[in-house]
Amino acid sequence: MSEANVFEPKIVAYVCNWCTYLGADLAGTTRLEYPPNVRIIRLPCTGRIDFNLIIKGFEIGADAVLVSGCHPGDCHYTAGNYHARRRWILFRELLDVLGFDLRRIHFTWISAAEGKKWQQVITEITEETRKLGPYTDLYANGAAKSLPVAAPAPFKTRTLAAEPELREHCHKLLGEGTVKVVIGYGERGPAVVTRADDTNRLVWNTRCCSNLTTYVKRKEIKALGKPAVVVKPCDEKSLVVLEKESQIDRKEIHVIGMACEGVGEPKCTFCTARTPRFADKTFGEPAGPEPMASPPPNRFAALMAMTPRERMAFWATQFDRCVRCYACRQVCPMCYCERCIVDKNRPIAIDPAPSRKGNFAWGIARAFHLAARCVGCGECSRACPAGIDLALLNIALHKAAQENFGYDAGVDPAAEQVIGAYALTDKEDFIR
Amino acid sequence: MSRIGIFTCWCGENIARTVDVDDVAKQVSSLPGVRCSVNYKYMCSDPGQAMVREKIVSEKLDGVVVASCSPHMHLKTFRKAAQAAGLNPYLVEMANIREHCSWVHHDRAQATAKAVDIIRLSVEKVRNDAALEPIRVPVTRRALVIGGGVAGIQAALDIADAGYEVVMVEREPSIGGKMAGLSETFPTLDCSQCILTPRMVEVGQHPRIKLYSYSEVEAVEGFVGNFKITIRQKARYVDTAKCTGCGECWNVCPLKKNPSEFDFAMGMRPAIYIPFPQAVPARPVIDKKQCAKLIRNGCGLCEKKCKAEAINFKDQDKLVEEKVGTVVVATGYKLYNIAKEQDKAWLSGYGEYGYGRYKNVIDSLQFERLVSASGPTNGVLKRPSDGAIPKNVVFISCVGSRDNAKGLPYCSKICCMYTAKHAMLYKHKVHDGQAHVFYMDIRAGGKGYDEFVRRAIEQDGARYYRGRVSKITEENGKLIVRGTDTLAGVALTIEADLVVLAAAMRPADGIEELAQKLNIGYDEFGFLLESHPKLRPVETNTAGIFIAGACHAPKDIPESVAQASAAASKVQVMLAADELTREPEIAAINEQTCAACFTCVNTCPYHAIERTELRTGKGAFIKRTARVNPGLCMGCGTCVSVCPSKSADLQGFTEQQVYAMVESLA
Amino acid sequence: MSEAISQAALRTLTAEWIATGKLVAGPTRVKPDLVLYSTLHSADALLLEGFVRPSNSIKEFVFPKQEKLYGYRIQGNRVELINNDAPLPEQIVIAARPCDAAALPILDHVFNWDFVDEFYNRRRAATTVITLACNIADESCFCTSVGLGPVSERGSDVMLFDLGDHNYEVYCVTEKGRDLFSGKTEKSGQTVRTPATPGKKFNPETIRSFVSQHFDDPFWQEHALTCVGCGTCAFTCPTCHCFDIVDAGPSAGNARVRTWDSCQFPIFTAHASGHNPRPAQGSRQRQRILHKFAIYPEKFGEILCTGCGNCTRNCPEGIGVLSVAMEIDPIETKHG
Amino acid sequence: MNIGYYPGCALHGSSNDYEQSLRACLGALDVQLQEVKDWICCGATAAHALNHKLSLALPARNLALAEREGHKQLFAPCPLCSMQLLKVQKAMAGNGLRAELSQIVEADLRGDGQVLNLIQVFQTVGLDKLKTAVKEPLKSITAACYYGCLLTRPPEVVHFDDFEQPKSMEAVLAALGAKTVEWSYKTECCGAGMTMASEDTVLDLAHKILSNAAAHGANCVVVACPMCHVNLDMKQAAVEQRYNKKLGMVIYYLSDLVGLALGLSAEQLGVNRHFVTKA
Repeated sequence: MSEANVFEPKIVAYVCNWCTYLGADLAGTTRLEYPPNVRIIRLPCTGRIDFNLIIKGFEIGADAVLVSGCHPGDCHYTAGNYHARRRWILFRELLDVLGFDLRRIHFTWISAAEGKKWQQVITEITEETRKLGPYTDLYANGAAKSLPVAAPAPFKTRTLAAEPELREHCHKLLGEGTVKVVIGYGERGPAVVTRADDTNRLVWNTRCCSNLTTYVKRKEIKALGKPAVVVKPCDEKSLVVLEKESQIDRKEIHVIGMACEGVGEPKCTFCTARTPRFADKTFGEPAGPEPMASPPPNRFAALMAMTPRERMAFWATQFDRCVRCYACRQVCPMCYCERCIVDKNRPIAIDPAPSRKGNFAWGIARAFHLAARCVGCGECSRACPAGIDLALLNIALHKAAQENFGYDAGVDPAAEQVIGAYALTDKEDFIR
Repeated sequence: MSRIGIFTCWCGENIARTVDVDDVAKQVSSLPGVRCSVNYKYMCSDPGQAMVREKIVSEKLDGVVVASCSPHMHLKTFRKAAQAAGLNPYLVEMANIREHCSWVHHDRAQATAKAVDIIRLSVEKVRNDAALEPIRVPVTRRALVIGGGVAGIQAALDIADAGYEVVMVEREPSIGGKMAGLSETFPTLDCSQCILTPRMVEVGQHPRIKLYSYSEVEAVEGFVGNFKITIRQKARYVDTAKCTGCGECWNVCPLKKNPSEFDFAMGMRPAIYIPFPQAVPARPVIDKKQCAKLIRNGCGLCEKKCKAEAINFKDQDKLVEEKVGTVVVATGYKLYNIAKEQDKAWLSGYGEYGYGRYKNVIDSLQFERLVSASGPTNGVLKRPSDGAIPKNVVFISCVGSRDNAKGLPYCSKICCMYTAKHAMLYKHKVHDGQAHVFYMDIRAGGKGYDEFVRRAIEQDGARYYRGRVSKITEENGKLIVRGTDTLAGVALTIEADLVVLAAAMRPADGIEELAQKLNIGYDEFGFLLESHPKLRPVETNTAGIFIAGACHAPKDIPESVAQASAAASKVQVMLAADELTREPEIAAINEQTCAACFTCVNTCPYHAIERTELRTGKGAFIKRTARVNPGLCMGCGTCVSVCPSKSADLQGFTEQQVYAMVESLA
Repeated sequence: MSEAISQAALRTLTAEWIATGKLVAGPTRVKPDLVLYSTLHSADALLLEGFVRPSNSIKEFVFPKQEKLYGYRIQGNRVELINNDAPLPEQIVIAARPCDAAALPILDHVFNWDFVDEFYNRRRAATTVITLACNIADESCFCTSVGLGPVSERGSDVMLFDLGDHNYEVYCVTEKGRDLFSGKTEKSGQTVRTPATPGKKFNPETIRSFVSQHFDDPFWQEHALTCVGCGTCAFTCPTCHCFDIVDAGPSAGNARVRTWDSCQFPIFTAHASGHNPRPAQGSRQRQRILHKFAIYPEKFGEILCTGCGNCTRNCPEGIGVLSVAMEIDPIETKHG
Repeated sequence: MNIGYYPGCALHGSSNDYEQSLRACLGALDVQLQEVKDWICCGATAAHALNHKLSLALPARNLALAEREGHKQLFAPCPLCSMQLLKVQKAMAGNGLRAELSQIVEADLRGDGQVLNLIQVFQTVGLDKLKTAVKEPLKSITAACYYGCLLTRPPEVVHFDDFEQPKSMEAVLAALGAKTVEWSYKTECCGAGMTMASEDTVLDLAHKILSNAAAHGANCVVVACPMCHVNLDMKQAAVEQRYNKKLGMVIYYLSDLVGLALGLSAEQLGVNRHFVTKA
C-alpha cells in the first residue's frame, strides 16, 4: 500500500496560551482542517519558551519545531514575546553555525483570531517538512570536513619589560595591606600570592595566557579578602560583564592592567585590544596599533562557507571528543552559576553522559548562556583537552549581538544588556 | 503522581465521530502512572462530573486528566469538580482532543493516534503536577489618589463613598486642576466651576478623604496591597490648622503684582495667596520667591495682621508616610509651550506665531481665564495688550498637535470642541465681534459634539477656514494673520485683535519621575501606559496601580470622569477583601542555587522579582539571591527562560513538567 | 637475535586488522598541536613518532567515558529492564605508551577486588595492547619516579622498540601478543636504541607519608588556589577510574549509563542535604594525591599513578601530580 | 584672509553693483575674494523644476571646482546660490548620491567645504574686529534688516540663524553703530521668482515690505541678496507710482553699510549706482 511509505513528519509546537493556543481552538470551532502531524505543548507565554526546549524537541525525534505566540504589542504579559524574539534572533545564529537545518525551525505570531493562519501555518510546515524528509542529518557526522588550521607558530617565551614594576607594585599592595591577595602569573601558570615577600614569584612574559579574572569569583579566593588581579586588555572585559551581572563590586577589586604584546595562538585570534581601559594601575607600553574591533573571522568564515550538513558533521566529530571534564566551563569567567544546568537532574535538560546528543546539548547550552556575554578571551578553546573549537560558537553569537544590537560585551560598562532587554525595533524577518 | 484517572469525553458525536474513544481510553490506560481510564458521552454534564468525583474517591486518584475540549472551555469546571471530591484542583489537567483534534481531522486512525498523544502529554503534566494553594496577599484597605483634578476628585469620591479611606495628594495649593479654571464646558455650556466646586468641597469635607494639598509624592515602596508612600508637604508658611481663610493676609500683602499661575499670567496675585476664591482648602500659601519677609526679612505685614497667628515664616518641607493598598494616578495634563524654547530636545515651537512676543497671541487656557466670570477680567473679554475689547479674534487649532515637524504626531482630541466653544463664548460676549477659526479637520465625535460645532458655525457665525496659518505679525496694534483657506483655494490675511492658539495637550510636568517611582510605563510623549489597550485600559503593569484622566492620553472631562470611576471600581474590587487571592501558577526562585546575576530582575515585565539576601537566623549574611514577589508575579515565566541555572521555575508549568511532556513524545 | 618489523609492514598489518573487523586504536594527530588515541579507520592515520604522548589515555578502550549498563521501559506503573549484552569486537591498541599500558593492571584490581565488573572485564579480555617504548620525554614525564620507565613491559602484550630508520624490534610479552605477530616479523641483529630517561623527580614514599601526616596542612589549600576545579586531570589520567551512574532519559533512549567522574568536581561529594565533606578545592586536590599515593597503595600495594604527566600537561592552569609532588619532595632542588 | 568666491550670474550682471560693493568693503577688511575659475550657473529658480538630478549636478560641479582649487570656505553672496550649494552638500551626506554626482561632474566630490553667505563672512572676520575697524559710526542709520526668503530657509538645509526671527544682520549693524528696527517682514518673500511672470505680485509684496519697514520707523532697508535688492530698489519707483505714495526708502547691501562705516565713499561702493539714492 502506498499509504504506508508516505513519510509522516513529527512536528512539535510550543505555543502561548493566550494567542496561538486560542487561535488553534478557533481553527477547531470553525472546523478548519489541517494535517494531524503537530503535537501542541501549551505554555503561558513565548517568554517561557527556552532554547533548550527547541533542542529537546529535535532530540526526541521531531522533524520540525514550531514556536508561536502573540503578535508584537498583543502579549498577554505585555513583553514576553519581545524578550522571546530577541533570544530567537541570537539563537538562530547559533543553530546556523552548528549546521542545524533552519528550514525545520519555525517562528510565528498567531493571534486568538487567526484560526485560519494556524491552519495555513501547520499545513505549510507539514508539507515543507514532508518534502525535506526525516531529519536524518541531525547530529550526523557523515559529511565531516576539517577546518584549515594554521600550524602553531613557534612561540618564544619572552620576559617583558614591565615585570619588575609589576612585582614592585604588588609588593607594595600586599605590604601596605591595600589588598590581601594578588592573582597574577607564575612560572607554571596562574599564581596566587598572599605574602609581600612572595611577589618575586610573579612573572610577566609572553606566555601569560590564563584569564585570571575567573578567580575573583571563586569561593576559595573570595575567602582571602580584597584581591588585586593582573589582567590583559582582553581579560579585563570580563570584569565589566561580571560587574554588570552584579557578581563583583569593582571598587573591591584592585585591577592591574598589562599592556599586551600577544600571548600566541589561539587566544590572540580573538584579540580586540592591546591597552587596558578600566585598570586601576597600568604597566607596559601598548605594542603596535590597536587591532581591529572584531576578531579576524578566518576560521569562522571557513566554517560558515561549509554547507549546514558539513557544519553539523564538523561539530559532530568535534563533540565526539568531549569527555565532559567541563574545563571550558571552569576556566570561563562568565560561568559562575552555583549549580550548572548540566548538573541539574530534575529535569535532565542536557544528557549528563558524554553522548554525541548530550555533548551537542551541552555545547549549545554553554555557548548560548554566553550569548552577548562572552568577551572572547578564548579560554574555553585553550583549556579543552580534546581541542574542540568552542570559541567558534562564541564568535557566532558575538557577531550576532554586534550586528543586531550593536552590543560588544565588556566594552561599554554603561551599555544595556542584550538578554533581559528588548527593543520594539528588533528584527523579525524570520517570523511568519 | 501514580494514581491518575483519565476521563475521555465523546462530546456526543463531536469527538467520537472522528476519534475512536474506546480505543483511546484503552491505549492510555497503560501510560505511566495511570490508575484508571474511562470514557463517557458528556464529561462536562452533571453525571460526567459526578463520575469524575466518584472515581477520585473510589480509586483514591491523585491526579486527573479530562480528555475533552479546550482548557479555556472547561478547565475551571473540572477543577471545581475535583476540589469538591477533595482533590487539589491544580492536579487536574485537560487534554484538548476536540478543538485540536476531532474537529480538525477526518482520518479516524490518525485522529485517534493524535488523541492518544495529546492525552499522553497531559498525563505527563499531571504526573509532575504539584498541589498548589492560591496566593493570599494582605491588603491595606486604603487608596492613594495622586492629582486633585476632576479625574482625581471623581476617583477619590467614588472610593471614599464606597467606604474606603482615600489619601489624596495635590501638587498645587488647591485641588480642582485645570477644570477649575475653565469658563464653561462643551457641549452643554454649563459653568465649569458650578459643577466642579461642589465636588471639591465634598472632597475637602469628606470624613474618609485625607487631603494633602501643596504636596508631592516623594517615594513609593512595597507592592500591591501594601504600598508605603512618602509624601513631601511643601512649606506653605501658613498653619492650615490655625488659619481660618479670612483673607486679611492677602488683602494686606503689598506685593500684589505677581503673575497668577491659576490665571496663566492673565491676572495678578499677592505674594501670600489662595489661587482662586473657591480654593479647597481655602488656605493661603506664601510664595517664597516673592515674599519680602522670606527674601530679605522685610515686610511681615501678614504676620502682624493675622489674628489666628497662622503665619509661620519658619515653616519647612515635611515628609509624611502613608500606607495604602492601591494607587490611582490622575496627574492630568499641561499645554504644549508654543514659544520657541522647549523642555524636550525633540520638541520645537512656533516662532511664526509670535507667541510670547506679541501680548495678544495667547493659548486656549489663557483665553478660558479671560472669558471666565471668575477670571481676572470678571468675564469681560479684554485683550492683554491694552484691555480693549477684541472685535476680530482668530482661533488656530492643531498648534503642536498632529505636527510631526514640531514633534507631536498625536491628536489632542479636545481642541476642536473647545475651539468651537471659544468661538461661541466670544460671540456671546462680543456680539459685534467676528470669530475666525483655522482648522485641519473637525473631529467632533461624541454625544452632541458635532451639533455643537455646527451651532458655533451656523448660529454664532464663526468663520471656519480649512487651512493653516503661515505667519502672524503685528502692525500698529493689529495682528496680521496670514493663512490659507484650502477649500476656497485663497490666501487669507486677517487683521485680528486677538489670536488664540489651541496648543497640544502634554502630560503634566514630572510625569516620568513619578512613573519611575511607581514602576509604571510611559510612552515616548510621557503619557502613562495602560496594561492592555483593550482589556486592561485603566490598569498599569504594576498590580494595584491604576490610571485615570489626561495623564493617560488627551481626554475631555466626561472621558476623564468615566475613566476615573472605572479606576475607582477596580480599586474597590481590590479593597473589598482583607486579602487578595491570586492564581498560584507563578514563578519561584530556588534561592539555594540562584547565582544572583539578576537577569530575571531586569527581564520581568512586572518588576515582580527583587534583589535580596539570604541570612541566617542570627542575621549573618549567607548569599545574595533573587526573590519573586507573589503579590506582583503574573506567571508569564519569562524569568525561567533567561535563568541560566534554571533556578527560576514556573509553578504549573515547571521545567520538570514541560520536559516530561516533550520527552513523552520520543 | 631479535624479531623486528618495518614501519611499512606494521602499517600493512594494522590495515589487515582493521579490514578483519577488529577495532584498532592508536595515536593520531587530530590537530597540529594535539595527538589523541583514537579508533583508526585507516592505518595511515596511525602516528608513530614526533610526539611525547597522546593527551588522553588508553583507559577509554576498557573503561569508556560512557557505558550503557542497561535500558528500561515504563508500562503503566511497571518498569521493565533490558540488559545490554551487545557483542564486543576484538580490539587492539597499538603504539600505546608504557605509562598507559601499566595502568591496565592497576585498573584490573579496582574492577575485580570485590564486585567483579563484567563490563570492564569483557572489554579488557577483548583487548590486546601493543606498546611502543619511549625514546622521547618532556619536563612533565616522571614514570621513573613511580617505579616505571620508558621500556617498562607492565600491562603490555607486545613491546615495540624503535630501532631507527623505521624499524621496530618486536618483543611479545604474552600469548595474545604472540598470536598477533607470529609470522609477521623477521630476524634482526640490531640492538635497542637508548630510550628516553626522565630523571627521578620525587620520592613517592615521601609523598605518602606527607599526605598521611599532614592531612590538614594549609599547604593543600594554598596549592589549590589556582585550581579551577575541572576534571581534565582525572579524565586524561590512565589510572583515574571514578565513575558516576546517570539516567539518560527518553530522548537518550531510556538507559542507565556509567560515565567518568572526577573527585575535583564539588558535586562529586555533595550530599543531598547540601553538606559537602570536601567543601574546598584544596580538600579535593588532597584527595586525589591521597588516593594515588596512600589509599590505593595501602589496599593494592602499588601507586595509582604511572607518571605519564598528563594531568600536568593538560591542566589549563599548569597544576598536576608532578607540581604537587615536587613541592612536597623536590629532589631536583635538594640534590642539585 | 583668502576665501573662495562664487559670484553666480547676478553679480556679473544685473547686480554688479553688489560685487563692486563686496570687493571694496571686504578689501578694506583685508579679505581677498578668489573667484572660482570656470564656474557655472547654480541652477536656482529653474533647474529643480525641470530635473532634480540637474538641480544637484550644477551646484555639485561648482563645489567640485572650489574643492579642486582647495578652498575650505566658499563665499556665495547670493542666497539662492549658497542655498543650492548647501542643498547639494546635504544631498551628498550619507547616501550614495556622492558617488553618483562625482561621476556626473567627473570629480571626486568631498562636500566637506564650508559655504558662506555675506553675513557669515562678516562673522568669520569677527564682529569685534569689525567694530574696531569702524571709522564713521552710522549714527544716522535706522535700518530694517531684510533677510528675504532664502537666507534662512529651508532651515534644515541652511541651518542659519532663527528662520522666523533672525538676528544676525542686526548684530552686524550694531557693530557699525547703526540702529535697527523690529519689524514684521524680515523673512517674507520679495517676489523675485515672479519678477518676470507677474509684476503685480512683485509690486504688491515690495509695497508691503517697504511700507512695513517705514511704519516701524526705518529710514532704510538692508539686504544681503541681489534679488531682494532688485525688487526693492529698482522697482521702488513703480511701487510708488502704483500705490501712489512716496516711499524713498534707500536699499543698501549689507556690504554697503559696512563699507561706509569703514570710511569708504558711496562711489567706491557703488551706492551711487542704486536707483533710490537719497530719501
